[in-house]
Amino acid sequence: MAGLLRRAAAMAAPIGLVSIMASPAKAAGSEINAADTAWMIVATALVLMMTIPGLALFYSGMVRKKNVLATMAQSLAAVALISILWVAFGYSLCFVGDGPWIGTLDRWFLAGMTMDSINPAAKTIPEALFMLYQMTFAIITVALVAGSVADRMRFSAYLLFSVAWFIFVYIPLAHWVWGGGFLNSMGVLDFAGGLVVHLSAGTGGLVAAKVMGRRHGYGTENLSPFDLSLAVMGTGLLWVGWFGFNGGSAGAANSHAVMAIIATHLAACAGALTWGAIEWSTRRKPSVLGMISGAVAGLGTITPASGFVAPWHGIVIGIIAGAVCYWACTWLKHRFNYDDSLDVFGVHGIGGLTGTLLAGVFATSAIGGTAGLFEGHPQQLLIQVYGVAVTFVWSAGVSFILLKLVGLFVPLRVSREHELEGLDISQHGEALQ
Amino acid sequence: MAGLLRRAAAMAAPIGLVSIMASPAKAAGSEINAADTAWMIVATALVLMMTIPGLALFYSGMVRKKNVLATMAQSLAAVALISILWVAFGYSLCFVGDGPWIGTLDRWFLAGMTMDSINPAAKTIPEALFMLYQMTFAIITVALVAGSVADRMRFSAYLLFSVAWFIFVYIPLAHWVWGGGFLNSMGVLDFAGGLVVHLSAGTGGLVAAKVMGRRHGYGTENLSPFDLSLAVMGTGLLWVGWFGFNGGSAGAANSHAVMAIIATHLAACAGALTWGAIEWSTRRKPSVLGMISGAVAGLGTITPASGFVAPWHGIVIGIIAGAVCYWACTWLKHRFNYDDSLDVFGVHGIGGLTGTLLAGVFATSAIGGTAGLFEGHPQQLLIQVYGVAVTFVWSAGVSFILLKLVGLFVPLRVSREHELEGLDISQHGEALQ
Amino acid sequence: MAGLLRRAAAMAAPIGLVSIMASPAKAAGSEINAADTAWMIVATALVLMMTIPGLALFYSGMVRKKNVLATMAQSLAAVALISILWVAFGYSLCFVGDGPWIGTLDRWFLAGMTMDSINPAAKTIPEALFMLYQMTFAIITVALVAGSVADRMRFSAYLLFSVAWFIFVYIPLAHWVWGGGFLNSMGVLDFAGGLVVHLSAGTGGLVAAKVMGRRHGYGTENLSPFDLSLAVMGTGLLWVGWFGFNGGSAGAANSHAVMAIIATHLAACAGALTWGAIEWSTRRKPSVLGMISGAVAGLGTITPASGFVAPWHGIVIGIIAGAVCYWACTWLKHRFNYDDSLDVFGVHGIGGLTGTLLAGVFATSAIGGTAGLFEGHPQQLLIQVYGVAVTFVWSAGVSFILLKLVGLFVPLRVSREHELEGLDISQHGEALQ
Amino acid sequence: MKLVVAIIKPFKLDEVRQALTAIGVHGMTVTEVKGYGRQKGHTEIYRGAEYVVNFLPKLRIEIAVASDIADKAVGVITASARTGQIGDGKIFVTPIDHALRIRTGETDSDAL
Amino acid sequence: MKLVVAIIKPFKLDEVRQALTAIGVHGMTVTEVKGYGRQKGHTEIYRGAEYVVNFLPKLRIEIAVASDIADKAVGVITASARTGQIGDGKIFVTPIDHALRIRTGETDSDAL
Amino acid sequence: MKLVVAIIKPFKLDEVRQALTAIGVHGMTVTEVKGYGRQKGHTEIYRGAEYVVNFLPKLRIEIAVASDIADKAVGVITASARTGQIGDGKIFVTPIDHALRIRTGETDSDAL
Ligand SMILES: Nc1ncnc2c1ncn2[C@@H]1O[C@H](COP(=O)(O)OP(=O)(O)O)[C@@H](O)[C@H]1O
Ligand SMILES: Nc1ncnc2c1ncn2[C@@H]1O[C@H](COP(=O)(O)OP(=O)(O)O)[C@@H](O)[C@H]1O
Ligand SMILES: Nc1ncnc2c1ncn2[C@@H]1O[C@H](COP(=O)(O)OP(=O)(O)O)[C@@H](O)[C@H]1O
Repeated sequence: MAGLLRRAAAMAAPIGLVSIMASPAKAAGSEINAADTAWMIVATALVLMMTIPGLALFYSGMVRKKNVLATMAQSLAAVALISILWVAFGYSLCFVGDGPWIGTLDRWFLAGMTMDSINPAAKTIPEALFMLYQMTFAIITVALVAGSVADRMRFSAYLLFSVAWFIFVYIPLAHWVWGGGFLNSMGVLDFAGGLVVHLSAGTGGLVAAKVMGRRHGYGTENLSPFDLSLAVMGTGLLWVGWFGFNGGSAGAANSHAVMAIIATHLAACAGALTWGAIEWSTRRKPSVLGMISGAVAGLGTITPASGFVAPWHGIVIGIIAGAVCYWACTWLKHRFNYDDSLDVFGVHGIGGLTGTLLAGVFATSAIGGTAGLFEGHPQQLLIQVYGVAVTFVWSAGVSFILLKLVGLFVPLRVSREHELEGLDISQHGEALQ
Repeated sequence: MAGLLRRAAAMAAPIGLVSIMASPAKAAGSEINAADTAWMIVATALVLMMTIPGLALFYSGMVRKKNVLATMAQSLAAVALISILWVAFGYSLCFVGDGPWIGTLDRWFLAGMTMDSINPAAKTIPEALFMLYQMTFAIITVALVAGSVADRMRFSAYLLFSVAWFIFVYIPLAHWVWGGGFLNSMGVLDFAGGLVVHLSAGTGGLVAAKVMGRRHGYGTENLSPFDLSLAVMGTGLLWVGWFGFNGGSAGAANSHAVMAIIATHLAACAGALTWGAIEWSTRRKPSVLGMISGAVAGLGTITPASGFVAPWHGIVIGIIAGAVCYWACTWLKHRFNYDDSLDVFGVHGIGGLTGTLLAGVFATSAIGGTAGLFEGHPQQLLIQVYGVAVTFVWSAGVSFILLKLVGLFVPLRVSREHELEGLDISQHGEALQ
Repeated sequence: MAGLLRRAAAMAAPIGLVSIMASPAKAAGSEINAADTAWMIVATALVLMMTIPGLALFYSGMVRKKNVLATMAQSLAAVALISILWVAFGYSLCFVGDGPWIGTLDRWFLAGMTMDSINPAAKTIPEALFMLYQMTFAIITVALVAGSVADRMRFSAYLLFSVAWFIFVYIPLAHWVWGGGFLNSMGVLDFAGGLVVHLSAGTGGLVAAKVMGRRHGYGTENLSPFDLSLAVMGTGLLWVGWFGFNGGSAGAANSHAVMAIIATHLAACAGALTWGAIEWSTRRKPSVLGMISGAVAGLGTITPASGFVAPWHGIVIGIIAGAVCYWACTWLKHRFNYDDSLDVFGVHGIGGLTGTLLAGVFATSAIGGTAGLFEGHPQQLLIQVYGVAVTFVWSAGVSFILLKLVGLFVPLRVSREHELEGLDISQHGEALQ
Repeated sequence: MKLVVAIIKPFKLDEVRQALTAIGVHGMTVTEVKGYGRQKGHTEIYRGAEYVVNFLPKLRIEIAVASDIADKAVGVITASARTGQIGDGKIFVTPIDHALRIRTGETDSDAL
Repeated sequence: MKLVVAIIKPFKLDEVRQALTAIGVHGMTVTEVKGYGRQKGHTEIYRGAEYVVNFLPKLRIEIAVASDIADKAVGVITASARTGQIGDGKIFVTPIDHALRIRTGETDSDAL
Repeated sequence: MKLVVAIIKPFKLDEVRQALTAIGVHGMTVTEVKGYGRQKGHTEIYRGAEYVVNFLPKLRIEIAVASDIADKAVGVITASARTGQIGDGKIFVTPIDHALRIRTGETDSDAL
C-alpha cells in the first residue's frame, strides 16, 4: 500500500501553512509581511486564550467543586512547562530539518533565530512568530489530555507524564504530519490538528483513563458538575479562539484563512444543534452541556478539514460530529466501560478521527488545492485512514508505556482519602469557598 | 416629507462600511488588502465574543441562580441557529441586490462566493469575511432580545420566535438600513446598528415582555441577581468586543475605525459614570450593576453615531445615554408596568433610539462625511427620526404578530411550577450546584 | 553622576515605541500603515481587556465574598474615570511636547487631532490610535493600585485618590520616561512600563496600605479568597492581554513585537514554575494561587525589559521574578508588617523594580538597539538604578501626600462595621448570593 | 418554651414570616436544607450520565416561642405554608429547657 | 416521637438513606454543616498566609420517627455511616412533642 | 445530656470556639443560617428595584454536652459572642435523650 500512498501524495499538492520544508533560513527582509504578521500575532494570542482561560474553564466547569482549582492547575502547568520545552528543543525537533522521523536540534533555545529569519512553512511572517504560534498548539494538546484523568491524577505524576508525552507523542507526530516527516510527505491532510492535536490527545487520554481506573463513585454517586457556567464561558472562549486555531493555520491574512474560519464556525453551530437535537428527541431536554459539547465536537472535527473544504461543508461535518461524538460519549464509553472523566476521547479523539477522514472525503481543490473523494480522488481517503491509524497506534502505545514508566516513580493516582477530600486541598492546599 | 428626505439623502454622502451597493462581484485579486483583512477577521472574532461568552455572561449574571444556564442557553442557541440561517439565506437577502425592500437569493448557501469575490460594501476584504462579520451582528441582535423574557420563556418557543424574528424583523431592517434598501437610499445614518441592532432588539424585547406578562413574584419577591460578577465579566468582554463592533464597521484598519473606537470607548465611560452618579445622588450608593448598565447604555447609544461623530462627542452622547437609559429602566418601566426582565428595551431600545437621533445632531463631515444638525444640516435629524419610527413600528408590529403565531404552536411561557423550579432544571435538565 | 548618565544616554540609541520626540504633526497620509494600525487597534483592545475583565477578575478572585463586587467596581471606575481624564488632558501632558518635566496642553480634548495626524513616537499609526493605546496603560496602572487597599477603602476616597494619583504620579512619570522627559533623555530603558506602570503602582499601593492600616482580622482571622477560579480566569486574560501590552509597545506588527512577546510569555511561564517550585519545596504543595502569582510576577518583571532582551532571557528573568516576588510577598511583607491586601507591591512593585534593573543587565543590541551590562555597557545599569530611585521616591512621596489630602475631605477607610459587613453592601448596596 | 421547627417550600418563606409577625412572633432562624420524602425529585443528565436528584431544596425555619403560643404558631405556619401539593413540609415541636439573649443575658421568654 | 439527628461524613449520605428506606423511614431533612471535633483539619496556604481549617464538611440529617423505631433508626445509621475512621460523626436523639404534615394537617406519627 | 444551640454573629465563631475549648468542650457542629429579628437588615437596589433584606447571615452552633456543664457552656458562649450590639443572637438549651459516636458505638457522655 505504501507505493499507492506515495503516488497519491505526489498528486496531492501540499497546501496551507504546513508543507514539506527545508530548514529555516535567513530571509530577505522584504518577505516578511506586516499584515500577515499582525494577524498571526493575534492568532497566537487567540490560541493561547483557548488554553488559559478557555480550556481551564471548560474543564473545571465539568468537575465537582472540590476539584475545580486542581483542574485549572493542569491547564496552567501545561502552558508553563510545555512553552519552555518548546523553546528549548520542541520547535527545533518538530519544524527544523525534514527527516522522515524527526527534525534537528539546530534551533535549540532558538539558537540562530534572528529578527529576519523565517521558516519555509510560513514565509511571510517572522520565524519567531511561527515558532510561537506552533507553541500554542503544543500547549493545548497536552492540556487536553488532562481532562481524561480529572478528579484523580496526582499532580506530580501529571507533570511527569505531560513532559514525557509531549516529547514522545506530540513532537514526533507534529514532525510527521506538519514538519516534513513521513506522513507529511505522503500527503496526509491535517489542516490544524485533527491528528496531531485532537486524535493524539484523545487517545492519550483514553489510555490514561483506562490505566488509572474509574473514579470512586463512578456509576453510583452523583458526580455532576459544580458550575456549568464556567464550562459555558470556556466554550465561548474556545470557540472564538478557534478562529485563530484554524484561521491562523492558513499562515496569512487572506481568503484561505477566512474560508477556514467560516467552515469552523458553521461546524461548531451544526454540532451544537445536532447534539442538542439528539438529546431533545431521546431524553426530552436539550442540555446546555450537550450544546457546548456538540459545539466543541464540531470544532474539533472540522479542525483537520477546515482549510481544505468549502465553507458549507462545515455544516455537514458539524452534523456528523455532533452525532458521532454524542454516540461516543454515551454508548461507546459505557460499552467499553472506561471513565474518561471529561470525555476527551469521546469529543476530541473521535472528533479528530472523524474529521481527518472527512477531510479526505470533502477536500475541495478550489479551497485547499487538494481533491478528496467527492472530487474523484479516493486515494486521499486512504491516506487519511493511514494517518489516523498511525496516530492512534502511536499515541496509544507510547502513552501506555509512559504511564507505566511514570508509575514506577510516583503513584499515578491520589489516595482514596485524597480523592474523596478533593484534589484542590490535597494537591494544592487551597479550595473554593 | 419623502421628497425632502430624498433630497437630504442625496446630500449626505454615504460613507463607512455600508453604503448603497450593487451585487457582489468577482474582484481583481489585488483589491483585497491583507491589513484590512487581518483587522476584519479580528473584528469578527471580537463581535462573536460579545455574544459568547460576553452577552451570555452579562445576561446570566442578572438572573436568579435557577435560571443561569437557561439564560446562557439562549445566547448559545442564537449563535448556532442564526449562523446557519445567515449562511443559508440571511446574508443574501440582506446584502446582495439593492431592491428597496429586500435583497436576492443569489448567494444562498454562499453560492458563487469564491476566494476573490468581494461585496461592494467592503471592497478591500474578501466577501466571505464581510459575510461572516455581518453574521455576528445578526447573532447578537437575536440574542439581545432574549433578555426581556428571561426567567419565563419556554425554550422551544424561544427557538421558534428567534428564527421567525430573524427572518421577518432582522433581515428586512438590515437590508433597508445597510443593504441598499429604502432607508439606506434615504441617507439614514446608522454606523453599527442603533436601528438594526439595538432599537430593533429592544423593541422586540419590549413587545415580548408585554405579551408574556410579568414574572411570578415581580414586585413582591426578591428577584435579585445571583452572581453579578458574571455580569461584570460579561460587560468587560462586551466592551472590548465593541471595538470590533463599531471599529470594524469602518471596514478597514484606518483612522476612521480608530475614531469610531475612541468615541465608543468614551461613551461607555461617560455612561458608566453618569448612571453611577445618578444612583449616588438619588439612592446614596453607586452600584456596580448601575455602572455596568451605564457602560452598556453608552455603548449601545454611541453605536449608530460612532463613525460619524468626533471622538469627544462620545463623552456627551455617553452622558445622555446614562441619564436617559437610567430613566427608562427606573421610571418608564414602572410607569408602563411591563416586566422587561433584563431591561433590553430600557438599555438597548432607548439607547439605540437616542443614539440614532444624536447621530443626526452631532454628525461631523470631517469624520464620517455627513453633516448633522450642529453643522447646519437639520434635515439629517428628520431622516433619523424617520428611521427610528420605521424601525420601532416594524419591530413592534412584526414581533407582536410572530409571538401570537408562535403561541399557536407552543405555549410561550413555562408552567408556573417550572418557573418556580427554575428553567435550568425544567428546560435543560441540569443545574448549578 | 548626572554627567555620566547623560553620556550613557547619548550612547544608548533610543529605540522602541517610545523615544525622545517632538510634538505630533500632521503627517503625509502615506506614512500611516494599515497593518501596523490593525495590530495596534487589537493591541489596544487586548490591554483594555487586561483591566476589564482581566484585572477585575484577578483581584476579585482573591478577596472575600463580601468584597467581590466592590473590588470589581474599583477596576471599572478606573477605566471610566481615567479614560476621560486622559482624553481631556492626560495624553497631551504626557506625550505632546518634550519638556524635561511635563508636556503641553496643546491636545487637550484631542484638539487638532485629525484623521491623518501622527505622534512622532509611533509614526506608522494614527495619532488617535497612539493616544488610545497609551490610555489603556494609564487605566491599568491606576487600577493596579487598588489591590493594596482592597477590603477596606471607601469608594469615594478611592475615586478622589485615583484621580489625584493619576494626575500627580502617573502623568509626570509617563512623561519623564516615555514622553521626552528627563529620564527619557537620559536613556532609561522601560519598554512597556516597569517604572511607569508596575513600580509606580506598586509603590503607590504600598504607601496606601501603610497609611490605611491593616484589615480587621489580619493575622488572626481566615481571610482566604472566596473564589480563586475568578483569579485564574483573570490571570489567563491578563496573560493573553500582555501580548498587546508588551508586543504593542513595539508600535508595529514586526519582529520586534514578536521578540518582545516571546520574552514576555517565557517569563510568565518561568515565573509560574518558579513560584510553584518554591512552594512545593518549602510548603509541600504548589498552589494555584502561587502559580498565577508567579506568572503575573514574571509578566510584570519582563515588562520593562521585553523589547530590549533576547527571547530566552525571558526565562532567566522569569525565574528571578518568581523567586524575588515570592520573597517579597512572604518575607518582606511580614518583616515590615504592612497589609498590602493583594500584594501589589510584592508582585508589581518588586517585579517592576527588578525588571527595570535586569533590563540594564540583559539589554541586547541586536534586539532593542541598546547594550546592557552583559554586552559591556555597565552605565546602562546605573541609569536603570537612577530611574528606579526616581520612580520609587516620587511615587511614594506624592502618594503619601495625596492620601493625606484626600483624607481631609473624606475618611479613607470605611467604618469597622461596614468592613465587617463587606464593601459590596456598604459601598454599593448589592451582593453576591 | 418550645422550639417550632418547620420544613417548608422555599418560596413560602415570606408568607410564613408575615403570618408569624401578625401573631407577634418577631424572630426566627432559617436554614437552607435538602428534603427527602414523598415528593418526587427530578432527573439531571450530563452527557448521558443520569442522576436522579431526590433531595429537594427546602427551608428549615426554627422559632423559639413561649409554650402557650406554640400551637398558634403551628397553626399560622400551616396555613401560610400550605399549597396543598405534595412536599409542603412538616412541623415539629420540641421542648426548650432554657433560652437566653446573648446581648443582654435575659433569659427564657424575655430572651425571645 | 423522636427527632434523630445524625452528623455524618458527606459521602455516606446515599448509604444512610438506603439503609433508612430499608427499615421504612421514608423522609429526612439534610443540612450541609461544618464540624469541629477530634478529626484533624487541613492547612490552606495563600501566598504565605497559612490558615488551619478545623471545620470540616459534614452532613446533618434530621429524621423524625415514632419513638418505637428510634433505636432501630439509630442502629442502621450507625451501621451505614461507619467507616471506622475518626470523624465518622455522632447521633443525637431528642424528644418531639408534636409533629404535623403541612399539606394535610395530619399530626404526630401520621405526619411522617 | 443537653443540646446547646447558639445563634451568633459569624465573625464571633473563632472566639466562641476557643472559649468552649478552654472549658473542655471539644466538639461542635456549625451551620450557616439566616436570622430574622430585631436587628435591621439592609436595602439592596438593582436598577431601581429595591429589596429590603431582613434575613441576616448568622451561624448556628450546636453543641451536645453533659447536663452538668450545659450552664457553663451557655455562660462562656454568652461571654465570648457578645458585642453588646443588637443582633448578637440567642442560646437555646434542649434535652437529648441519647447520644452515640458512630465510629465506636460509644453512647451518651462517652460519645461526646
Ligand atoms: N421523617 C422525616 N423527618 C424529617 N424530615 C422529614 C421527614 N419526612 C419528610 N421530611 C421533610 O419534609 C419534606 C416534605 O415531605 P414529603 O414527604 O415530600 O411531603 P409532605 O410534606 O407533603 O408529606 C421533605 O422534603 C423533608 O425535608
Ligand atoms: N459535642 C458535640 N456537639 C455537637 N457536634 C459534635 C460534637 N462533637 C463532635 N461533633 C460533630 O461530630 C463530628 C465528628 O466528631 P469527631 O470528634 O471529629 O470524630 P468522632 O465522630 O469520630 O468522634 C464533628 O465534626 C462535629 O460535627
Ligand atoms: N424567636 C426566635 N426563634 C429563633 N431564633 C431567633 C428568634 N429570635 C431571634 N432569633 C435569632 O437570633 C438572631 C438575633 O436576634 P435579634 O432579635 O436580631 O437580636 P438580639 O439577639 O440582640 O435580640 C436573629 O437573627 C435570629 O437568627
